[in-house]
Amino acid sequence: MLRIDCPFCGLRDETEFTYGGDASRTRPPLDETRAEVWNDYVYQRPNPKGLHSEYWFHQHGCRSWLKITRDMVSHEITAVAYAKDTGE
Amino acid sequence: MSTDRQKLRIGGGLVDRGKPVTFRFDGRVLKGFAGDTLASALLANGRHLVGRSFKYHRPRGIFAAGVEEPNALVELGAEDRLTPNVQATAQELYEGLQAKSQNRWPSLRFDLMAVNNLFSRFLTAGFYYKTFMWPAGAWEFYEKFIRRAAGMGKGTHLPDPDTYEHVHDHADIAVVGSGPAGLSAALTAAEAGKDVLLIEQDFELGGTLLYEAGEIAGQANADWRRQTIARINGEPKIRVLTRTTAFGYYENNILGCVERVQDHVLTPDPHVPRQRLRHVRAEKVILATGAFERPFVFGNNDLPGILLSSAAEAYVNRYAVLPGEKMVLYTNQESGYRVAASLLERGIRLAAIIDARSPVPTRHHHFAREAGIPLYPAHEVAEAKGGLHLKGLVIRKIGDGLEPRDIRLDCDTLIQSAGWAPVLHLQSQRGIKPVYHAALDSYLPGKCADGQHACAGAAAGYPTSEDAAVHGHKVARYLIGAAKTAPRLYAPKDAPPPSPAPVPLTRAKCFVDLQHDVTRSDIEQGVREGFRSPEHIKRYTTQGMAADQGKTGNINTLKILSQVQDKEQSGVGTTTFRPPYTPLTIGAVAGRSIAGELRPTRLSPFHDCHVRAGAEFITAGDWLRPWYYPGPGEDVTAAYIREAGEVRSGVGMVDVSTLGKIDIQGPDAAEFLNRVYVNGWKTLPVGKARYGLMLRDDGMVMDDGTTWRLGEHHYFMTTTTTGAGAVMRHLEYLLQIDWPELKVHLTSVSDEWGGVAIAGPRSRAVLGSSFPGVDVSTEAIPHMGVLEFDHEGLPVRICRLSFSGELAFEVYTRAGFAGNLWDLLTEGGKPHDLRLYGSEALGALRIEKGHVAGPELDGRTTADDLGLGGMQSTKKAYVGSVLKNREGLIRNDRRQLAGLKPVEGDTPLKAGMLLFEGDGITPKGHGIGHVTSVTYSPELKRHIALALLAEGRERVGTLIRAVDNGGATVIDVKVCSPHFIDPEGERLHA
Amino acid sequence: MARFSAFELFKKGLTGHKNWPAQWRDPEPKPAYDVVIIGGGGHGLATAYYLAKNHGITNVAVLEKGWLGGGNTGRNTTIVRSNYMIEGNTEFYEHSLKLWEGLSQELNYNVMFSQRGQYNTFHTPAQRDTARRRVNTLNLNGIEAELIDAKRMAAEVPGLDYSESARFPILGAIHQKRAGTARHDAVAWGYARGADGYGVDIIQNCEVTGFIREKGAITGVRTTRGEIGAGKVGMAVAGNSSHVAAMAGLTLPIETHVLQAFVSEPLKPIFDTVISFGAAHFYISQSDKGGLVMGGDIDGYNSYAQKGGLPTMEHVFAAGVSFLPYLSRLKILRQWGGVMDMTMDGSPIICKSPIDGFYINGGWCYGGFKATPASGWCFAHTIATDTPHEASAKFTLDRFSRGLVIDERGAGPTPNAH
Amino acid sequence: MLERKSPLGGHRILGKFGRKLKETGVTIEEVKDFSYIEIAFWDPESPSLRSKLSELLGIADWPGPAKMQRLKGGVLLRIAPDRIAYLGDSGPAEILEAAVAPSEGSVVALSHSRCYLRLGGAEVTNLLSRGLRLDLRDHAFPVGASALTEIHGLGVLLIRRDKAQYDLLFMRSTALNLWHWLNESAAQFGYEVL
Repeated sequence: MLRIDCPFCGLRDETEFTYGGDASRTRPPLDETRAEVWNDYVYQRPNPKGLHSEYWFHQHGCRSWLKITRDMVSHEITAVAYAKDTGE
Repeated sequence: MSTDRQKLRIGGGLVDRGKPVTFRFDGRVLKGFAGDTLASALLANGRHLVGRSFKYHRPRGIFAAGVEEPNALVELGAEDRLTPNVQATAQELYEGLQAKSQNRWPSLRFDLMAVNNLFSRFLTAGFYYKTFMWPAGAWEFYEKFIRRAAGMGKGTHLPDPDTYEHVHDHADIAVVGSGPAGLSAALTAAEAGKDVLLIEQDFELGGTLLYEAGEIAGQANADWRRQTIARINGEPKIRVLTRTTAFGYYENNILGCVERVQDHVLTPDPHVPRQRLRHVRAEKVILATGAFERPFVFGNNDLPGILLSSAAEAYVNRYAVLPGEKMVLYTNQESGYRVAASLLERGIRLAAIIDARSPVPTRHHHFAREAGIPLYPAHEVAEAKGGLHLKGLVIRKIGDGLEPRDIRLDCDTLIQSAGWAPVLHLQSQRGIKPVYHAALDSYLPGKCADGQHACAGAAAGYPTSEDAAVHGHKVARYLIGAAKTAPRLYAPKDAPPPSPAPVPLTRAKCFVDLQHDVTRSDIEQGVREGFRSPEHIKRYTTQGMAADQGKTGNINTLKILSQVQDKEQSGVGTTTFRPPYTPLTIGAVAGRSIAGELRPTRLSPFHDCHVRAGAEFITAGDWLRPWYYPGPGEDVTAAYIREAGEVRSGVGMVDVSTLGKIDIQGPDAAEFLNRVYVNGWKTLPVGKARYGLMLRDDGMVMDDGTTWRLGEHHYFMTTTTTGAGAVMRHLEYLLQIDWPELKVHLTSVSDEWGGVAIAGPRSRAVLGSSFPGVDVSTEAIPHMGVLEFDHEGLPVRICRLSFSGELAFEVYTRAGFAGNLWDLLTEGGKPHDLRLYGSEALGALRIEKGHVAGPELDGRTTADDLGLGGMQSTKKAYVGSVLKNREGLIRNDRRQLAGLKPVEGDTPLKAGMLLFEGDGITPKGHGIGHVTSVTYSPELKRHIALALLAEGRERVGTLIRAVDNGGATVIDVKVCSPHFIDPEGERLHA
Repeated sequence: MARFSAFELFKKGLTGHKNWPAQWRDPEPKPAYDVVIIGGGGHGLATAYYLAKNHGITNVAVLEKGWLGGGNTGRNTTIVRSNYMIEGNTEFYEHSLKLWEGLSQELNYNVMFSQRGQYNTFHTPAQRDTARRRVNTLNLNGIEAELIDAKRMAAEVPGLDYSESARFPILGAIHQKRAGTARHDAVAWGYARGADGYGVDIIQNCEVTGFIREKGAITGVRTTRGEIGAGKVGMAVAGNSSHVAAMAGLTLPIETHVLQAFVSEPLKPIFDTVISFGAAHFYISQSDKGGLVMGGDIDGYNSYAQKGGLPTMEHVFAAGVSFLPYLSRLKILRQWGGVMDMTMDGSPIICKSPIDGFYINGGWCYGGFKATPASGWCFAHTIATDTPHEASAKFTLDRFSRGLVIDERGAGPTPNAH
Repeated sequence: MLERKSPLGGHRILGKFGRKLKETGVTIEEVKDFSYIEIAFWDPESPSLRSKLSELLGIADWPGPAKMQRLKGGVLLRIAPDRIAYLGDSGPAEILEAAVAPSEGSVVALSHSRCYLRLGGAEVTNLLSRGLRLDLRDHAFPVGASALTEIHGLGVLLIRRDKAQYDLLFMRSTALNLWHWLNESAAQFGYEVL
């Protein structure tokens, strides 16, 4: 079981969170019209066998979307931050 | 028939002679004492034969005295409390206990299935894979017999009457195991001010101290145990959990434990759960899990009467039971002699000692001589003899070039000790592989890199209770930070090199896995056939896959693999230990979230009103909704047709509280809506609502609903019932991750507001009478107009919008006042004959109107597919606006929303029928579409349906076929507009 | 290769089974092969087998980083069925089921394919409608399946909670008689023995660490046992597709997730069929050894760890006990996890990659085990002929950019929801 | 005045239940008349805004994350980075609603969407450990601590009022699920519904 150290709520079990998937991607600007750019954003996943940047939503807590760095093999979490603060 | 005589019971021990216990085994009434296990009580009564083996149905007795027991599995209890495969060696005895032997027919002593034993030479490793293949498809025939013969205990189809719960524990230090290492570790940590949780699977604390002879700090083990437990009981920082097994060790130092709260009573207290699954979150974990004794592999080593020497010591010293009357010890190391001495202390003289070592240390010769026990140095047991019980042994001198000369030894019991295997299951579950130590001929814990846990005592290889206690203390000091370096694992400087495990020459079966009947030759054969990895061998021979998961057999398998392949044992590898450490009750894992509590059941604030009105309910997502309100004698069909008709001709009221509702505020709210909906939102005035459609990023429709503008910067969004949670999460994702620059706040108000829709030609009149003084005229509340007011303390939000196609209003109030609103509307509706309708009629009305819902919004449809393409703005970008134009999503042959009318109007269609061209060719394949929603239209007095149909819009007016029952039912249908009634929306605007 | 038969077993039994030869050789890798298959699981071994058998390509190596069959082949719940609704899936899985039906004889290896039937329950009228569509689709594609009501189901499968007041009342089920289970390990072993018999080299403990490229095309692999040249390289490394593809410079529409499975203590026959529950993700069958084999949802977040966590186990058994209340008193012996490629639409990928000489087989989501024979069959066809097999023609990599997704659940580009 | 109806309705029956022990382990009391509002700020760190509201409410300081701040008639809680909640009498709720300008933040009244229980008794922490995954040991969750978390899969707002007293606020539509869980779990301790 993962435990995520929510920057607001503190250390909580994974059951309070909803997984939001890969966070290495950046949503293209709304006025981006090239389909291939959107296609990459929506479908392609680096899916590394190592450190993975990913979003988690603290559904049963402060409802913050968090950006987390986690090892996909050991599940060790090395960084947690508000997604809001880590954007471009 | 009952007997009070426990013929093998001796004096001493820890059983409570003041509390005699009566129990049954295979129908026989027997006696034991409190403090016994079922196994010790059976032995006390002279019953050694307990079960039959898995494959050959050979007689099996009691082999161990704890959870490593492979043989003594019984069915416990009866009827709905029948529990199969319970280890007699770990089951506490209680008054009224009923147990039965397993896997035998017709009886334990005479088992017809033992005929398998005769054919055993053909039933070796992997035999299934090589036969039973002919004729094709005949496997199921053979399989029936194989399945019946396999398996162990019987289950029941009756539901479990007991309850289970989960508990969450937090501690600074969790100590697993309460032997010498665990007790001293717990005490050390607690005295340093740490919160300690001490977890013990047994019903008594003490582990090996409960039976093992020895001394700690000059005190006898038993005395040290008593004193230490007294200190622990007086230490407020220690919480003790007995009858609790740490079955799993998960990431973040979480131990999964199961506490058997009421498995030692006949009739559980119904207010208390039978078992608890405890999630123990500890900063540091000490694994003081002890070690299992290893058996030897020799011929017929599965006979009842052959057991581990540690088990014999436990039966004698803890349970005061003599395992047999003429006992022989077979060993190759120190601890065997310790047991011999311990037994001697109790006046039990072994009949012989067979020591496989060469040479045997002088001190052991001395011991044997002084004790008057014949010692056979450098001898091996080749074969055991006996039928249902051990009768004797064939032993031989080990040595090169010796002509094997058999010596026959008579005995009824063999106790054996071939070495020790630290219990590393929990550590191994964390992905840390055990490491083979040649000097010890044993596996020791691997390195814990993160310093979160450590193995202590016998689990770290320490052979004596004193060493273990000292090590436990050191490990605790290290983990609490009082010592800098991790205490070492056991590494004796002058360890004698281990003598090789003898390979007996015998034609008899030499078992490695006693429960699964896997023999040494099975493993040899597997290796010959190319199965070399321990994982392969395990799967090919099934070694280690029985209920005991190979606790006493795995290491012997690895040894044999190393011998057979002539490989260093360290290079052989190991199999992976996985949770649970011992079998885990499924009910405990499920806890309380079962049956009606599997998922939450959401109730509308009008729920009581519906119950009073006699509604039948149906689930929609997590919600319970009124399905229909049956009149006398009405079923759902009759009721919904009536209800829908009443709406069309008069007025009806339906609960719409289940819709998701989101409060949206902020200066950028309009911009936000403009980005998430396909249509434009910048121009919506305050006091108006608009229908909106959301796409996913991939261009498929995600959800729809109306959003009302309540103020300059304030909106009220509704979503579908089932989509509510996902939409809210999606919107928060966009705001927090992608567009943090937008000043918009979202709050779910789904539970804050309850609402109903009043629909039908007389709906305005109902509102008029219900809210006298409120102007509900067309001018005051036009189509999609929003009105907010307070009516005698009742906050009301109304929007004129329609799902049914009729003139209709959604009326909301705060949820706690839902009953008041209901009463007000019912009262106001009386003069207008206001009727109630449920979700089935609501569905009928929306189908007539051609509104899409769940069956059409199936995650595979685009706005254009649903006939809503025109809503999509071409002037702005929005979520999904680019990918919706991919070639596959704009093809002409996509399935589009269409209406269907069976040519024979009284022929019902069914949702899920496939559609085919009306060309008379036998329907085959996926067809050109499928029926999504069906209803009888009270308005049109005929059956109608919605469909997703290839080129559906172009096909209007053509005849096609709807097919069901695999082609057996073919119905001619005419394609039409999905808007069956009022396509121009005149009623809506009335 | 010794042919397996009851007679052979009898004969060898008389001599103490001393004469069974190895079921496959343990060769050193050759410098080069016509085809190198990365991945010695069921799919890779089946591919090699059909390359040899159907296409006469026998100069083939299967490279396995650990021991063969050690990945998902030996880590699943062994269910075989073909009740898929969406075009592309329907035909493919039926092709697979047909191959299963003759597999033991084909391989001369008893894979214990037991067609004990599978039930897929539904619990709401809306689910019944979807089930009807599925059954009609199957039937009209020549696949036997039946929509049965709760009454019949209750008669056929005792012990479930059939009460109408159940939180998720059982309204009925889709029943596919030809579905069932198979002995998972035996599938890998059977294909390995079969492929080896045709001369395919099965090389265990040989991990691919990189690709050899010439003018953009892939012409071989680097491995822990040296470089191996290849005319063509096919990848069938479920769970590691992204990892291996990344060495070739490809990013895939795949996330790796862990799916847990559980087995109970051995029991006398108590559950005679296969059931998947429609109200919560839970499926169960009983193995020939007597263990109940059970599974549920993936853990829900990307993972390469071949083990799962407690919360998912608790969800799985909450669902299990809700439907089969008698499970409650029974015990779990073992919990394990397999890592699965979850694609963005829940359907697999079998195609030629954008890189010359490199072929992809992956993204099996929950469907990998049952797909094994057809996956090997179709992948072999793709590699041998450079054209897709008609049964797998829709499993392309470009279906995402083209909007031709095969979304059985309608969950969209959210891999953990498929 | 209309009376707000509790979602527990007829399911809340007063009296003693569960195991008959010398001491009743747990008490459960529903708080019926309460206000619960949430205020989200555009700039939650704005000192002027804080001092304005602190002054209006008569509190010395703003509550920190996962902490409650007592004030006359109720408590103020910081429940999210940009959000506070007020729970208690209607007076301060009305003050807050009136005081926060749209340029400063948004106010949403949620009293009707929640069910509010006060739990007490010697075994109350033990009872909560059946569902709460939080560390409730005194140093980890002291009196005055609050948390948004879950029990039985349902979101709850938890406040530790006293050593053996907790407030629990949870959603209306699933209130009965939580109620059932609470009753079943409390039975082993013996409990009284007040």
